[in-house]
Amino acid sequence: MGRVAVFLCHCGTNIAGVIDIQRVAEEIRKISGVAIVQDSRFLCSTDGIESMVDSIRSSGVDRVVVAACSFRTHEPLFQNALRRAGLNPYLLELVNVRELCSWVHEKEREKATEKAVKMIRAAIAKIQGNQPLERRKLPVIPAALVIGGGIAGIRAALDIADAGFTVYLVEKEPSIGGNMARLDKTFPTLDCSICILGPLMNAVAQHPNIKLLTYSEVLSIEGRVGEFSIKILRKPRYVREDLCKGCLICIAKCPAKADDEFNMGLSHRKAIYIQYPQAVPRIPAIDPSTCFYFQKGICRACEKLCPTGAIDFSQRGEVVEVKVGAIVVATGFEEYTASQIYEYGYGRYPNVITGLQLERLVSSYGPTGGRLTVPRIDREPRRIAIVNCAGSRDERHLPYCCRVGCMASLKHAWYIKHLIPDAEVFIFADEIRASGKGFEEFYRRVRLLPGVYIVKGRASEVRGNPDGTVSVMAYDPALGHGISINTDLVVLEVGIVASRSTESVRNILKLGVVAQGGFLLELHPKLNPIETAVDGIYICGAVAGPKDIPETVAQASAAASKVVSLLSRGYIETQPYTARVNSELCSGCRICVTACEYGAIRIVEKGGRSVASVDEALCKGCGACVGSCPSRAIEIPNLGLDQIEAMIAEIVR
Amino acid sequence: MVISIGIVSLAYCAGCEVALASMERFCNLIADGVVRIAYSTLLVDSEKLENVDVLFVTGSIRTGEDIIAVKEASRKASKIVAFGSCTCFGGIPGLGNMIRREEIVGGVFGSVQPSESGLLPKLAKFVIPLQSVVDVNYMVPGCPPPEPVIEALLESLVHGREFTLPSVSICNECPLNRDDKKPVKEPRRRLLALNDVDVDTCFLKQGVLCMGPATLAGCRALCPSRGAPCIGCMGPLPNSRDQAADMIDALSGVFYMIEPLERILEAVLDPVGLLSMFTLPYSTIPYHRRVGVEEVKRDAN
Amino acid sequence: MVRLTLFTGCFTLVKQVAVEASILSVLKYFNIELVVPRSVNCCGFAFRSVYPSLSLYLTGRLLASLYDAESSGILALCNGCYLMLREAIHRLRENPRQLEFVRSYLREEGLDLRSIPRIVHPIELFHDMIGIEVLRGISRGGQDRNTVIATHYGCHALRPSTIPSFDNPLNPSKMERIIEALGFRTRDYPERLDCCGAVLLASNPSLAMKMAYSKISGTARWGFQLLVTTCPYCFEMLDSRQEAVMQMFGDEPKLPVMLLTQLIGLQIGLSEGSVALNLNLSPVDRVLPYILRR
Amino acid sequence: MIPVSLEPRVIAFTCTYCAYAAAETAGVSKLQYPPHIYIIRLPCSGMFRSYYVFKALYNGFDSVLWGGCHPPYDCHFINGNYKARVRAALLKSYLNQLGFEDDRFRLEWIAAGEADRFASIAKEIVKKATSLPRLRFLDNSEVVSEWL
Repeated sequence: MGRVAVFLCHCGTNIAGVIDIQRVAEEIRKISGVAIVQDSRFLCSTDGIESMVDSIRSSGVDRVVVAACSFRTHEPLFQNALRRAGLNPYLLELVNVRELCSWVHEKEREKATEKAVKMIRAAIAKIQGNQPLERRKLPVIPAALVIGGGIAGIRAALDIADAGFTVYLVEKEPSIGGNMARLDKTFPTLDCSICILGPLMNAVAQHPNIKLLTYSEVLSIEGRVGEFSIKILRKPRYVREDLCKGCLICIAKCPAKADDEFNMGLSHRKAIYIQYPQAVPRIPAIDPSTCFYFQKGICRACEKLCPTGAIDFSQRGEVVEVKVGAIVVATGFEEYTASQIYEYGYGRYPNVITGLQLERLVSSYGPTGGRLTVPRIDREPRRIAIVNCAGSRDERHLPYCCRVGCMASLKHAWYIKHLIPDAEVFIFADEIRASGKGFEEFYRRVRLLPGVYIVKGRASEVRGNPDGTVSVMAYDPALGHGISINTDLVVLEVGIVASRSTESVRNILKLGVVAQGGFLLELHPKLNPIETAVDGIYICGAVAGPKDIPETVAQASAAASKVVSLLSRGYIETQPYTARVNSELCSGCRICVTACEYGAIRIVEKGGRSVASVDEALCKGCGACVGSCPSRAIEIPNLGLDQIEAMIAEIVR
Repeated sequence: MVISIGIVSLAYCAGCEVALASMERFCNLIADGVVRIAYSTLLVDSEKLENVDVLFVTGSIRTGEDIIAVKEASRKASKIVAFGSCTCFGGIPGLGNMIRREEIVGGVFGSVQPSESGLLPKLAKFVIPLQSVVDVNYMVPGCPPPEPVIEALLESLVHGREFTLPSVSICNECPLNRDDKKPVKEPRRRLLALNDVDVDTCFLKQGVLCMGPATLAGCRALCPSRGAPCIGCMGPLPNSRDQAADMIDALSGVFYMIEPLERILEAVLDPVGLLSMFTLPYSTIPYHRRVGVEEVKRDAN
Repeated sequence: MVRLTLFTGCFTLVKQVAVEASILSVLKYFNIELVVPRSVNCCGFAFRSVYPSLSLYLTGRLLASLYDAESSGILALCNGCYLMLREAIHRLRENPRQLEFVRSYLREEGLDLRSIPRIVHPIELFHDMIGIEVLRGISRGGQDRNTVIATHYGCHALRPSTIPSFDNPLNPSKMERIIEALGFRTRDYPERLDCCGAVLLASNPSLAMKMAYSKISGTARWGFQLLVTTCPYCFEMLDSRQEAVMQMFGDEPKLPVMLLTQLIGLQIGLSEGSVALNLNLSPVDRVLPYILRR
Repeated sequence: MIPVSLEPRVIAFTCTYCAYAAAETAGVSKLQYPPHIYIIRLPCSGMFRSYYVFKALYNGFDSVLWGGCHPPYDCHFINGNYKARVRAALLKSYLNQLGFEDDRFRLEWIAAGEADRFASIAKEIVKKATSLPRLRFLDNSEVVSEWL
């Protein structure tokens, strides 16, 4: 049994005015194990601390109980006193007899005194189980991984790289650029999307600190903050990046065709292709599922024509391993599957398209070279309907707002009026949500365009007509009855969900996900929107929830600054209250693994048995594992199960 | 030297004796003359318990006569084995602690008061584990004790090796405990789920209550490895004090994403019966309030 | 041999006897035993919106009195009855208080809800219980394989989508597969899920007629040769009242309408009389040359 | 006056970041509540174990309070409160089946700023505990002594 020193603070009259300190001291002295009991008018004053240090030193006690005030304000001070007296600071127990006793029981002095005695007695019982603890410093590898090469990933990578750290930017497609590269213009300023994105893409390609890994996927991640080790699969391009000069002769001569994913299936590309003219890197990739050589064993036209001999059909996928200190996830969004919204007829009628398809149709490097036509019919539309909230704010599909559809619909109306000045555009919307910088102004500008009609009322159905046109039905509350508008083209402003690849990244990183849409869960929606439950992994852009470009860029820079501040400090400090496993008792039932939100617990082999093991760099000391361990094998030091039991028994005695 | 064994049976189903007698190793020991059953109302024809080397006690302490019998028998033995979960923890008869003894008798015999005739023993106030009456040398839990555990006990009795129970739970030896669990979204009632569970996947992972995490190992996961969730017959881990509390904690670590909470309660409709099926008299609160709790009125004046 | 309890519902008995006649003769062919219960009551549909608890009680009573341990389910011919039965099961399952309410009244009559039967819709019967393969087998050719047939499920067969039904409530496909198995063509059309108007017939007859007109004329413009349905109410609006509906809007009957069971009956070689085709009032004669095996 | 030995005893397990913070704020605001409630601080409600409740009741506490952060987002450790909630629900149904009143154990969400709420809960729970009878749990030896 340890020898305990008990210090009682009067706190002027704050404590002593209610609690009879002398009586408390008498009671406490009777307890076995208590070596000294000493009181002080203000324990936190210089005098108080000095006499405390002296008493600890001279009496040779090995545990200290202080009955005073809140641990929040005063624990560091008293811990420091213990340190100076040569004791480990975690052998201190601070009993808050001020906030929890004297201040709240001012009129019941007798009972408050009794309560204080019990509280101190419980602390003495508890502290017998305390052990000395240490904080540890762990190194941080000065490099970062950014997953996703859209605008969020590009911005984050550039910011981290500019601060002088190595960045690995992983993109699953052959080129970076993401969804922003698909856009023709951006709202509300209507500046050309690729014109502002292109320079950033080139900056990424040329940055000395950025290692660009396109056409690559993250396979596995191990380790912890400061020391992640990542395996990345580089899919074979069948074109050697070191030899290709980007002349693109190979593409011109390729005879095989495939659906163009970048143009949302509205046109065809070759089997050897770059996604779009501004692609970075400007190195083609061969799609083996359509290439004649891979399918039929003949052709090799590209190989024959390539002036640098860069085509290499024998390429294999290659796994590279990188080590980084922090990770940014920016895997972005994609449109909700529009064909699931059966009533809007997407997939059933060729003249029903999505917003992103319209972007490609009006883009100068899109399938029609910027001419707006009805797909597959190749006729210029005269009457166009834009259906807002397609799938969004709909319990059957996505209950949330996509946050960009309203402004996109206005932008799309503007595109149409710009390209076909006498066209009539009907926007079907419950309301237009224009709550951003310059948004309301843009709304007014588009609304005043002649031939743009905003119908207040959600479209209920899109119906085909025998003549090939489609009718949009809606209930117009202003008219009080249903309306039906005959149009040549319907644009669905489809809701957005986290990109498909997010799911696999999420499983690899063990990140949380929100209930709807597959977006990744932030640590706290208000105070920690960039951090995740896993230390050292940050999220930004649309993968964290629907958002527009400026918000995405701001978040990306925020994520980068979090990474930079972690990497530039160079080390992380563990907190001392990390869960510890008694592997004798641990049954390896994995319930703690499920309960731990920080991914800090893993099952390891030890002595021929599977037992839990805590990574102290990841453990936050919350005790969720302690609370759910049926084997009582895991404990937070100085908050042991027996210690708490001893407190219960002591108070009730 | 022949080791003589006496078996005293209390409130019991005879399963423990059957488990013992059906073990090949035990029969061989008898055939080889190493062990002799000196007394057992079920297994041998002997009228009186003489002095024996080892006394096996099976069944729960349910009646006053049980208490007297076990106390007397203990004087005639040098070692005492609490054999089976009924003896160690109260067992299934221990769930009788949910009802007062008068009500139990009334429920069975109606208005007839059989004990008044003196022919039937009177019930004890509530079921208690054996170690509350006599000092126990060996705790052998299980309903009935599984073969590996009996084997170890016999080894200890015959060869003097130390008899130790595992310190870990069923999960440690369960073949289904392979991959990390994820928070369960859909709890299911054990009986209703049995037709469509994947018998090759952890039951808890499928939302089915399995007592494995809070139950002592030793049976080599007999039930879970054969497609049935553990019901907890081996009792709590040695380090634990309460099987039900441990299981509630374990469930909360796996079920915490389930909404609404009623769905969990529907899946665990009879919490005492499911979580303390074998161990109620051994638990922290070992009985229903009206059985073992006296009320002291506070008078405000 | 599959045994099903038949629940015709009131409308079949008093107005659309063809529904019952055709299913009885068709199911004889498929060797399905139909048990006609001795006593039935209203399915409660009529009170659904005005007196919900009475309506639930009536449906509960129906479930109790139709209980038959030997039967594999209750075949509800009418979409309204089908809705009421599956909705009642849903509500009684979800809400123990309502269950107790219904049981307390049933107990007075010596009835109880013992187990929950499967509620079978005719489309489900043909698609899932008899099976597409069997239907493919009965169609031995002779019909014009270019005949395009429109399907009409009827709202209550599928919706509300929160209550489990036999098909996707917004994009059903089982009837289409049946039509294709019989050797005909079918395709999606915008009016496919539109309401026939029958439920409004009592409260707002002119709107009901308008809806029926929009359904019939809308379907007709896509060039279908026939429309097929199973529900007696829909059949009433689309077939029996077609002439009245069309005249009201200065048009004339143009869409042949048949029951699914009539179509199947003709395919298995039953006479027009035994599927009660003579009771159809829409111009079905036009389509007969295309679908009959002569 | 109630005899001292029969005065109510309530134990409160509180999480550091919400319920305990509220208790401290109540102190700073000098909100008065009865002194019969004892507060134990743990990092997070996810760490509260069921066994503590059984033990506390058996040892003689009249009532047990668990205080955690409001769901869904207040928990400092993401969702410890969700774990406490499931635990409390099961525990309550277990205790109810053993015949204990609802007021013997309760789980409350108390945000760090809700000092007055903490004080009023403390008042209420002590008041309820006073109206409940003090429990004396029979020991196993009392069963044995009836017969020997």
